[in-house]
Amino acid sequence: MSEERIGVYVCHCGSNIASVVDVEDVAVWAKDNLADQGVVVARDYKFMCSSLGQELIQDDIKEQGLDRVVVAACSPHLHERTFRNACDRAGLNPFLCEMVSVREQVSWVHTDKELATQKAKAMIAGGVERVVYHEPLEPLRVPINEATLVVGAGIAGIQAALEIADSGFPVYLVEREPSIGGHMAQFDKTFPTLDCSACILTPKMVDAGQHPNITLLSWSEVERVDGYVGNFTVTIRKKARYVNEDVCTGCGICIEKCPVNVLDTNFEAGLGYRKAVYRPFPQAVPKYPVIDTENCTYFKRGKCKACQIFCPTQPNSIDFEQQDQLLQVPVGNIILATGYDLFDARRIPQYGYGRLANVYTSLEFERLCNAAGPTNGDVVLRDGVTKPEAVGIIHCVGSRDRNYNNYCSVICCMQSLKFAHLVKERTGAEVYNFYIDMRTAYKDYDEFYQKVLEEGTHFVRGRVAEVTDAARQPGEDGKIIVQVEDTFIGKQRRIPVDMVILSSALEPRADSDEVAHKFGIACSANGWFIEKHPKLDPVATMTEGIYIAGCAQGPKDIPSTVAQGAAAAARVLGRIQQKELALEPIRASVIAERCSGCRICNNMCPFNAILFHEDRMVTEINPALCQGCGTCVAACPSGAITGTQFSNEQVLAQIEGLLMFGVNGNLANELVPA
Amino acid sequence: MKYTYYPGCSLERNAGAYHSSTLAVAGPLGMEFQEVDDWNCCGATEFIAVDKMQAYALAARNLSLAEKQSNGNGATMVAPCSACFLNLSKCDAYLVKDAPLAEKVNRALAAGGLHYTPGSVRTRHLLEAMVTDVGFEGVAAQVKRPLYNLKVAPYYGCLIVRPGFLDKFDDEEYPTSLDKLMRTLGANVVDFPMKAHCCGGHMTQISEEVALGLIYRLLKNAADYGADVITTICPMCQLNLDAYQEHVNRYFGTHFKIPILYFTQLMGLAFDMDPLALGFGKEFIDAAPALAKIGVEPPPKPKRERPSKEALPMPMMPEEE
Amino acid sequence: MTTTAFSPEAPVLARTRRSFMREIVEDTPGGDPRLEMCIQCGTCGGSCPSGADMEYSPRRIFAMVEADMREEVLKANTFWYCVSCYYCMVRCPQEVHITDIMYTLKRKAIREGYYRESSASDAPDFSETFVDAVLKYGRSFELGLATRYHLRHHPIGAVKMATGMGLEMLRKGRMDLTPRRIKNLGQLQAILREAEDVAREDREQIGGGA
Amino acid sequence: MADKQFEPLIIGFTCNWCSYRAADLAGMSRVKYPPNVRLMRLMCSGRLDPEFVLKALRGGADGVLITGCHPGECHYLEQNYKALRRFLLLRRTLKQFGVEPQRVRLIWASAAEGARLAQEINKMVEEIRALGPLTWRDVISANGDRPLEALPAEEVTA
Repeated sequence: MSEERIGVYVCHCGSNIASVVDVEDVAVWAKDNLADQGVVVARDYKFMCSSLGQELIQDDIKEQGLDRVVVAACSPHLHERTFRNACDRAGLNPFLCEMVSVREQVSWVHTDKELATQKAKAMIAGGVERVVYHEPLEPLRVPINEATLVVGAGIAGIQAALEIADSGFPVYLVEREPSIGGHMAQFDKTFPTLDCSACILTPKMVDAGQHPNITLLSWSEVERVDGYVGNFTVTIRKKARYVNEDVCTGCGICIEKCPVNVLDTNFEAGLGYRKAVYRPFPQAVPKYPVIDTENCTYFKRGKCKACQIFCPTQPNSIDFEQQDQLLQVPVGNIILATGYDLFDARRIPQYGYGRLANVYTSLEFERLCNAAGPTNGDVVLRDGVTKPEAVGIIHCVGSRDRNYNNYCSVICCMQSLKFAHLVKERTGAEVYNFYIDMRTAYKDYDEFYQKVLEEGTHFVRGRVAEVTDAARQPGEDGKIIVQVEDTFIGKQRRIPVDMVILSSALEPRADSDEVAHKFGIACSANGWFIEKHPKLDPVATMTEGIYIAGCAQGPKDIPSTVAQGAAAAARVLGRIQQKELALEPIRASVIAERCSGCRICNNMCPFNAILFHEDRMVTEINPALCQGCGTCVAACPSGAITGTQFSNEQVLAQIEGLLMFGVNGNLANELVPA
Repeated sequence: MKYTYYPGCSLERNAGAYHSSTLAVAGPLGMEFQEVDDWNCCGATEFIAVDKMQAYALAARNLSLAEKQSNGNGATMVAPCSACFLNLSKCDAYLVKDAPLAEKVNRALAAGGLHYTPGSVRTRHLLEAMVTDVGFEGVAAQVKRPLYNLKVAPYYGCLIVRPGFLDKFDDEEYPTSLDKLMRTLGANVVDFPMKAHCCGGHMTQISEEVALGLIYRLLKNAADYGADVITTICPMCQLNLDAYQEHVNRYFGTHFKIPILYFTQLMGLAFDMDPLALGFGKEFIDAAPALAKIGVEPPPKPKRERPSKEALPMPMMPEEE
Repeated sequence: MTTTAFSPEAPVLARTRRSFMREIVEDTPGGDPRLEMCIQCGTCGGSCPSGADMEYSPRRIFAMVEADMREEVLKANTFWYCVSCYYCMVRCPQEVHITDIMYTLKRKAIREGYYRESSASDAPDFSETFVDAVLKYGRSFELGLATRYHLRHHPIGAVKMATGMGLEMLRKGRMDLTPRRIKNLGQLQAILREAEDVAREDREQIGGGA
Repeated sequence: MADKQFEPLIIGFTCNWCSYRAADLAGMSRVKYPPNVRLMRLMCSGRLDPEFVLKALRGGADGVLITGCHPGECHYLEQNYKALRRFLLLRRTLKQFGVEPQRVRLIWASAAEGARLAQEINKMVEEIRALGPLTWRDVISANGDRPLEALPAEEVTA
């Protein structure tokens, strides 16, 4: 008979658990059959995590004198803290509580009620056997660094950085490109209100650039991340600009004088040119240019130096000898807002992009429309002068297609409607929108659809089969023909147009896997960063202290992106306000009397927490360095190392409990006489 | 290199020119063909429309014979006809994927004392084997009389690139291997957007009107881009475009006179082989006038048109030098 | 078109047990043809070279299958006009095995005789004539195929063919006057007979169906 | 059913950072797998003491599943490699005792691989079902005087 007094609490989770596991039966069984192990109370309850459920536990602790608690409910990753706090409030050390995951590991993954109920019982038996060996512990408290790292300075990153900086805390804002602003800086108008993208974005860029609490690191990339929540150390590579930021005034004379024209496949989406020394656009933040060494004549041939010769500053701002710098910054939290890549439309040859001159991608069209773009906002054909008389806009290019990306890119419908409006407005052309389903959810979006309908845009429901210049019938010569089944009339149609715009999919960044790995978070099968909970925790990740915002988490429009940026900032601020962080007190320690000095454990620790004392011939573990993996515990041949929360006794007892009976409820070890 | 060879019914007669030119160019390229002994029809596009199990048994008999002939050394079977290539590779792919089907097909084969191990015979199209194994450089080494000035529209048709049961060797929408091969021969390859579209297949027999429409599209597109000849890799495509070209002219009031030649015929020509041995003369649309255009000197490199000042840059394509 | 399926008196309702769809799926080789995944986007109908001449586009056929309109589907000319170019299959965003499903519908329409009511009623005969030659000789026989098929369906066309293209084919040595037989025809026929038995057993096991 | 098929019992050791979360994810995505597996949590696969496996097999388990982070992705940098080494050694030892090596499996499963974890569990349950129950005592005594089989080096795919 155990001396402990254990309470077992089985949660219904509404019907989430109760519909598969017979929870009442489990509770009754636990009380009747685990009495020897020390169970004195066993209850089932609709929602254990509710305040009433928690009070149930608290009351039992106080009234029945419980000294151990086992909660069979959801995954401990969700509610372990909830139930530990409940124990704490009732005066029981929180580490004397153990959770058993009968939702994620039983009711949600099994269908056979009888077998699921048996499994739930065995798992509870394991928890009960284990909890007996739990010891009262105190959490390890570490201070939280007040600084935050924001990676990616598109609108999501800018928003997050400003929110945190405005609250008075320091932010490192890291951007890979020479300027902040992201994709939004490339756009002309934003749906559904059609306000000018630059007009609403540039003030925020300037704020971010000038904020006393923001350290802006453009033309920089994160190299590595060490540490853990509250105490990360981030190594950042600040790429050489070859322009001295301390003296450069951003006057732009170097750009003017540079003799090399380079096709700008980045900011201008391949539709315009920049110089070899450049800033992506006039309102760039920071204002300092960058020298593109691949195309600069000096870097290629050792001659030219026009930029340096004409630079008016004293001393000269151009520094061909500048080197990359590695910075190490300590931060407490990290927000990843790394954005998206545009789907490469050349992967769908039947849409003709790259072969047919007047097939444009959505980003090309944004630049075409943009008053600061290569045509000063004229919507023209590739010849640079002709206005199109008919334009086809194709939705879902590379989205909702198992050959490429099976998800919906969310923004394409509204973007295509915006394009239809802009084409009409600028050229008066006939516009055809080819769509599969029109997705205009959210505020004022469907109203915008109505407006575009009113403007006389044609809507053809059908996924375009091909875009071709192979004329077949009168009226097709010299045109590009969009071939599609108009699914409403059930007939094939060939619609001759002058210009086609492809609403290409948003894709995860090409290096998203690598970035995720660097920050210790996960990517979904599609490549987007995975949030902690798809509904209730959309900006946190499974890794404490790392948050995500914007399109890096999945395709989304500007309002949602901004909301996520702010939400991530709020989460970080909440964390900073806690001042310190309670860490799981999971640490290894050596029982000196048992240590034989064999040193087998000595090279087990990647954190250098294990120290051998030559004088006493014993090993010691530094608890400040120990991370609690337990590898040394498993390695010690004399059982001299023990781990809090994962001691041999606890694990072995849990195994015993789990094996109390077989899958069908028969005694598992009946085959093996002791 | 040694291959098991599956000529298919068409090459025996109607596409005799393909057969003889294939065998003619194979020698210099170091390709050695051993015909599958007593092969039977692959089923074309018709058998599967009538009886599934028989269609698979029919194709599988060929695979089984090829497997036997290879003495278990993993046969590579080359088929010059796209329909044969598709049927045989598809049969193998589905037998690998669909174990119950394979079991049933083997029950049928057993009635003839045969057996087939799914996945043991790799069926390849002649064009693919040539460009992969011999390679463009290997072909170039044999070119003695380059096809300078001859404007060729490379026509792939459907089944060599779609649906692509084995590892895809060329793009299913815009293939380029035949383009490159023709360029290797010195020919002037014209852009041909319809290059992987349908030749009409069996529609000539079912609805001539529909078939003529499909053939017309191809001829018009080749003519629009100034092709002297269309080169093809499939007997069905050749037959439809060649034998029905006059019908198209009558039906649509057009005057197409585009010879339809097998790619192996053009290779043989560039290798300076005897045109008769390559089966020239069997075509309905006489190839002689077009072939007379072949020049001795390489044509001057066309000057790149300078884009106007206002013109916007074109997207960069991966293949551009 | 003879179907009245879309007239107001005969609304297509409640026939949603998908029994016809299941039949098709079971009879299509090469793994799950994913027929139930169709989202009616029309890529197939738009891509089809002969799509303009079909009574119903493949997309619409799939909608009719979903609505269990068995007869109307099997009487359609859609699958007889399929030229087997596989454009639909490689472009389908839902990876439906469209071409294979077209073949399954052909087989069903032949077996159940519905093709006679289709506007493409000649097509199956062409296939069957072809198959007969292969069963008889082991290889296809173009002259026999063409004459037999044309004599049956287009007697005037047959004459035209004999005088026009057919003659030219013979003259150019592109057509045989006599069929070519494979050596071991008995073996092939035994295999095909057994295949037929296996298929019959299969059908009986599935329980009637196709 | 007349013949009740053999239901193997498998104990699974999961890493707190990857595979335990993969099990969470499998649950959240409602992926199904058979209830023959009972999982328990360790902080790291490096914590796995071979004694735990022996205890499980002795206590009635027919198989043991060990799961950890993919190579190079260990939360504690490299401890999963140590788990791999121990696992290989353990399998050899078990083989010498006549326990089929398939009964103890090591797989890597990241926090994102819920479906894969379920798939591996499915596979393992079927394999062990095919092997039949582990009768530890019978095996030991029956193999007492059987010469040891040659043990070729083995590889574990990452």
